[in-house]
Amino acid sequence: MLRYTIRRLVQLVGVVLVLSMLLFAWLRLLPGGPVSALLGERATPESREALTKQLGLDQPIFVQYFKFLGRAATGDFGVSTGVQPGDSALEIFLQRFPATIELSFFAILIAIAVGVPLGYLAAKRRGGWFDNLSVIGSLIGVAVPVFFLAYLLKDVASSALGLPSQGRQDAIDATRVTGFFTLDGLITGEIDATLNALEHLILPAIALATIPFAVIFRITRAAVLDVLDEDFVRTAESKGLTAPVIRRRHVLRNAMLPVVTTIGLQTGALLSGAVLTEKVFSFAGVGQALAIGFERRDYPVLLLLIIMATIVYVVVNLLVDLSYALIDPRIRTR
Amino acid sequence: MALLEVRDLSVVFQRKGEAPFHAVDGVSFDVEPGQTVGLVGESGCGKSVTSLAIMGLLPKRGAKVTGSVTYDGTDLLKLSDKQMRDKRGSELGMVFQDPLSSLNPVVPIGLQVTEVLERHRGLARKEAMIEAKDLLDKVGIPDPNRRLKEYPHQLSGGMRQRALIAIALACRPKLLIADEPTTALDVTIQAQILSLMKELVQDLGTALVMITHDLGVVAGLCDEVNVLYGGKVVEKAMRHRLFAEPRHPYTHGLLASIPRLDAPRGEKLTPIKGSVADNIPWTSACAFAPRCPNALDVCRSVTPAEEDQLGRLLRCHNPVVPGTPAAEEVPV
Amino acid sequence: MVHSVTARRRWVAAIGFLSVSALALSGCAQSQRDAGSGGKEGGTLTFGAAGAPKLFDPFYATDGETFRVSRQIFEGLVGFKPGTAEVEPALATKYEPSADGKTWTFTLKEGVKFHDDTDFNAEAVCFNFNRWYNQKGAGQSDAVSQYWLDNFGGFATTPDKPSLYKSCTAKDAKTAVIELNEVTSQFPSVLGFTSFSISSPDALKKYDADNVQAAGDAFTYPAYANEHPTGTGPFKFGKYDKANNTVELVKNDAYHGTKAKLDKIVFKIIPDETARKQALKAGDIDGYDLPNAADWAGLKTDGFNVAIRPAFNVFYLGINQKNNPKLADLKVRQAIQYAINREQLVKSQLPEGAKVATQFMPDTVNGYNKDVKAVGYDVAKAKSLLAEAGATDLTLKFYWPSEVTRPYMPSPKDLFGAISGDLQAAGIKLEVVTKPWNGGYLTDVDNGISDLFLLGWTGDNGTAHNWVGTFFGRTDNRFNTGASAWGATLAADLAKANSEPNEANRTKLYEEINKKIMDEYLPAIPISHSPPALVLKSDIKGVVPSPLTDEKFGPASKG
Amino acid sequence: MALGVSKKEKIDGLAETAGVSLAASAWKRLKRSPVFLIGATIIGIFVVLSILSPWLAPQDPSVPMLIDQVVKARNEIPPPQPGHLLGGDLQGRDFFSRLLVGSQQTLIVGVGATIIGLTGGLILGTLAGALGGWVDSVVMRIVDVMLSLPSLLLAFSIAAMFARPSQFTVILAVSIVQIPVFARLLRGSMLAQRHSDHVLAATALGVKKGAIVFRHMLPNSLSPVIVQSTLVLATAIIEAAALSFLGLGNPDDRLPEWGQMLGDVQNVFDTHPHLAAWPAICIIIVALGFTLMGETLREALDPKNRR
Repeated sequence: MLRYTIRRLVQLVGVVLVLSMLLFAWLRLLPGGPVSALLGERATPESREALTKQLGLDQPIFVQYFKFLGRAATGDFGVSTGVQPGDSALEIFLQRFPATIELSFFAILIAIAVGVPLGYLAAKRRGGWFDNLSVIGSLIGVAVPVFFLAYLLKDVASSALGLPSQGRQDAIDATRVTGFFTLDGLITGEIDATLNALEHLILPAIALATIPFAVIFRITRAAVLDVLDEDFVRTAESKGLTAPVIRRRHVLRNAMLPVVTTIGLQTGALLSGAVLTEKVFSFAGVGQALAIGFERRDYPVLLLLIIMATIVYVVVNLLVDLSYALIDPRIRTR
Repeated sequence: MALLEVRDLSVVFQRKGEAPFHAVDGVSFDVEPGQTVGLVGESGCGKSVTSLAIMGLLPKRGAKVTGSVTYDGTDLLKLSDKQMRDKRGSELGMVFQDPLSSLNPVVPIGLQVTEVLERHRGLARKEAMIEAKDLLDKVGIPDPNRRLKEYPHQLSGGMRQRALIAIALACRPKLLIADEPTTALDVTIQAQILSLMKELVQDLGTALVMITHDLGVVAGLCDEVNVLYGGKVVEKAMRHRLFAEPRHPYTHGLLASIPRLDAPRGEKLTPIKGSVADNIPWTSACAFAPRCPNALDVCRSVTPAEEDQLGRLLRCHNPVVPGTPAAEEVPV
Repeated sequence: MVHSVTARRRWVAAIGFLSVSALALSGCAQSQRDAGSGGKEGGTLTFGAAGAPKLFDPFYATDGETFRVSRQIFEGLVGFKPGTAEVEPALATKYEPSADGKTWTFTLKEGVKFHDDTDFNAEAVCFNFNRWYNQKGAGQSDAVSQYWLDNFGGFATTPDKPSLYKSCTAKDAKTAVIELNEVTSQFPSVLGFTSFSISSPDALKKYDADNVQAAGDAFTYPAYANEHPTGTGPFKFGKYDKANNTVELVKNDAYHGTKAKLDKIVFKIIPDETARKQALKAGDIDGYDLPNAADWAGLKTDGFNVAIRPAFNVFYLGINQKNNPKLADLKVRQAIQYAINREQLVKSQLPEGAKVATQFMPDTVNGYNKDVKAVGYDVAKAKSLLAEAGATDLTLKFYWPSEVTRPYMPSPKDLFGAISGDLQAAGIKLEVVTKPWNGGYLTDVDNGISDLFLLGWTGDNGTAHNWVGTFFGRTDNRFNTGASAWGATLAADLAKANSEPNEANRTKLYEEINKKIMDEYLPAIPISHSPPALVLKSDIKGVVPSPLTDEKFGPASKG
Repeated sequence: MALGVSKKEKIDGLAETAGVSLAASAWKRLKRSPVFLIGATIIGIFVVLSILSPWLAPQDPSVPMLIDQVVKARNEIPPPQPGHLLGGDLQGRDFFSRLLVGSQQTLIVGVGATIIGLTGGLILGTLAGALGGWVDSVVMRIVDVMLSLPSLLLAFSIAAMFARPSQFTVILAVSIVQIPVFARLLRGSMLAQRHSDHVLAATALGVKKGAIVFRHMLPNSLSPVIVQSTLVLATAIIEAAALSFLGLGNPDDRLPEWGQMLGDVQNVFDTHPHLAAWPAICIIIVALGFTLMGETLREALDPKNRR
């Protein structure tokens, strides 16, 4: 287990290095590059040359890359030019990451809370109208562009339900401790701040939940179908166990194994979806920073955030794999 | 009165858009308390479906069960789902074929034993654990305390089957159905399991329905044997009688296809030709006719009726003449 | 020729995507003005900002968001009369040039204190000028001291790059004398730019204000710029709460003029346009800048105050004569002018208050020629002119920019759609190219790769030089006017007008130039002037929309 | 040690659905599946429309013929009127015609992305799967790097890397993301076949390696590829819309594309919802059509489902 973890982490370092190298090189090769970003093309040839020298962009690209790595090692990933101009990219990431974690957490929570029971029911009633309807529903869910759904929620549901449709919190004087707004309120006892933050989470979390929901639903359904066909379920029935015990202990405990893996894979979808959802809901998370970064071509921020997204994605999947080992005795006790 | 009276049991599978399939077609047999009854036949003959029908484990949708299964005076087929759950595991136990797939891979053996005790005997987990340990002990699992905490994949095949038997017998059921309990096991272990079952059944006075395709198993265990073909009982007799003089060509064929140590050297084995897939429906013929060496024209046009021949039931237009040795005389 | 060079570069001063005019000017006039007419005291104004301010030291600033915040904190020697581009006194109560126009004497207001309680005086003024002039290292970068470079030229340590600035002397506590190396019509109005606001020398020193470092791909700024901007304005810097994306300014109780009515201004950063609108409607913010023109009517209906600024810009269809010789023919360019239905375009695509441009400057600029009329839309005429010029099968490379909106060009795609439709209707074939504003469009346009392009200009101040001088002051401009004989003449005429010290004569010269440009040269087709707006809740009073986007919240009140 | 089912293994799992022998029985089941027929009908109509749309469109979709009815200042756009079923868009172009013609560009985006993704994956996957050894290792490392980025995010990033966005860069961004998926799919299926009897037999008979790959292994890997392609067609269209929404799409809208139409009107979503709703509905229906086809195909070709 330990060796496996270490191997995966070493792989991750390799991936990050390769990725950062590719991104770095590509960004440097773009017409204009940082000089254009800073001078906004006002540049006269002279000022362009001066700035190129000043920033050391005239050096060979691998020299620049190693310098970048050196700075990165000290936490300096460059300065934002568009998202929060002047702020360090790392600061932007650290400040916004809790927001995205919060949002993704609630999204996946909703997706599980709805997807698993629905998937179970659909499997139990395989071929029935409920099954067909929910399968088609989940396929439609996949076919709807996330940002369109987000706009629908924002423009229609927010006024109908009286829910806030932008930002992470109203301008209430909340104390900041962790950067997780829902937690901060609980820690400081400012329950209103927590509630307010939660209200702000509902609509974006629902919008973001659609992608993982569809997948979790379908995986649950398939897994339950598989498990229901298993002999041990028949054994459980032959023991006269009550339906809830069979469902919980015998069906779901087995069916959840592939679902857990899926949840790990959904981190990717969540990160990508957060870019769209956070943009729609002006939710100050990493996704919004990415969206603004793309729009305004804020390359230092993009470089860091893409690398961070990769790390998060890989690490979450590693954690899921490890937790999979914990919940599946066949792997744990091997 | 018999402990279990199965009367005219039929199971029809009906899938949307497909022709109905008669898996079990009017099967009747009795099981007396303490008696061991065998249901024998090739796979697909309906023996497993019969057992599932008795246990009420067939899917609600898609499987139509008719007839009656009277256990201890009550028709199991008429019971509600809840009443049936109360009976299963406590009065009716069942052991399945593949011990690995029949045990939940992610639940420790201990819990899989205790849950049935908790369910039917209302024991608390702790008490149940103690009892479970005794049970494992009784079925011959060494070091039961450790095994209770282990998962199925950590046990050997034989031990898994022992565990399954422990589960099935945990509440001392009056009737145990064993569906090919030894098929998935090594030959040496098969014998151990069979003798264990025999021992336990005798100790507990449990009636046993043994479902198998293996006449060897039947020979060692059963009092009465029902030979099934195509969903119908084609021959029913006490063990000795059946083995001594099989009348139905199918039974005859089955026996003939067993290698015998006492057979003269060089004697050919006589497999039954064809396979179950060659069946024709019972509706206006004998389902076995296409494969039957004794088949007459009437076999292909008239459904044979069940005839009682001095305690032996037979469903055949042209039974094998007693004393006929297998092989040579049968035109292949 | 410091000015023509720098002026040419001004046109992209803003970061395009912010859709905010960065060409904001400063100065403060509150003290001089009959400020406020009894609005309510106290309260917090929450203003929706489109982006985060890069820093708070206006001298290093280039972005509108920084200027918006810092113009509340700082004041310059001169300012602009609210709602106009006219210069008026601010921290200097009086200023006068010497006879040769190169020495300016500023009389300073007395009793003014910086936010750190130090005194504002001539020493402080000279300290600021010398600080600007003596920038070193990264501070000299084009990306850092952009406004200085554009308006004053070089630094003390760059002898090859002369500066307009020569020296500053503190004659006494309230008299500062500034010497220039050249005469220009731009002085002293440049001192009204927020960039040239006066900071506290103590704070500048204490917080290491000049310590700008090039780090990797960008620059890092010292504590002064990030946390301790210290000026004389009606508001003091409060805090920048990055977790909540807000910048807070608090009332300066020791303000030397009419004190602010608001207790606090909160700039809430909401990058998304639609989200700003919703935040306003939800009551989360009290106003925001540059509402989408399409929303004006709706916002008004909802009871909001859409404050329309006087249009201080021009949008034009640029023509480059370099690659297609047919374009050197005046008739062809006139044909293009006839082909475009500018009335229709202004009506359908531009916000309320937009006007067809008759020349390259709005009528509020001295030198505007009111006798020049816009030619009407006439496809037949366009076709016949093309025929006369033998250019019936004209194919032009038409560039338009993506990833940008500008006050004069709210939606480049839609404007392009309308113009290209008109041109095609006149039988001109188009080869369309679109590139991102900062990702190749501007370079290509400057390098003369395009035949036609969309561009415009937002004025810095009310001098004509800032407009036509910017466009045609050189012959190697993006219209390549040097290709025609009149290009050099026009440049010479413009230089002459700029150095004409007498204002009346100067105005007359510019009027003549404007007429010639439109009748005889037509280097490009001016299309429209469109006003940007500012939307506020109806209970916010005292904010005067400025053509220079130079809105001060000092006199503002809430409720 | 294999822990869990990773994304990679999932793709490999799909690869097992191979087998030409399946085709006939799959087709038999598909013909009976109403879901498949619905999907196929949607896609049939979509393809026909997109081919014929230039002739079917009542108006020229790139000419601002209704511009006189556009008043930005009052947020007015042309309402439905005779000859203009759905009115005009923000530039006064006939909206209905744009929707109709939009199907063509949308199909081009979907098909283009799928073909590029498939070709890339085919090359990489065939190399890795057929040759094995170090080629396999190198190719799979590349694929692993690509798969360690969330796919949509990778598409965004790639799109943002192009200095000059266009229809082509959109297609490229969406398709590159699919290359590793196709590559793994093909590799998995080929690896499985390398040791299969028919390949061993062919090798034993002295058939050339190239011939084995192209005549025996590739055709047998086709069915999972077909399934995946159908699904990619749907995601490509949806992802292209997301790119437009983020401002990374094709800025030139003279030839409309649904994703672009949808992404471009985000600022007037609340005031002119129909400008967004129509392209959105079109995208949803077509994406659903492809997905229904893909999912039913997957099920039909899955040997596990052959009962």
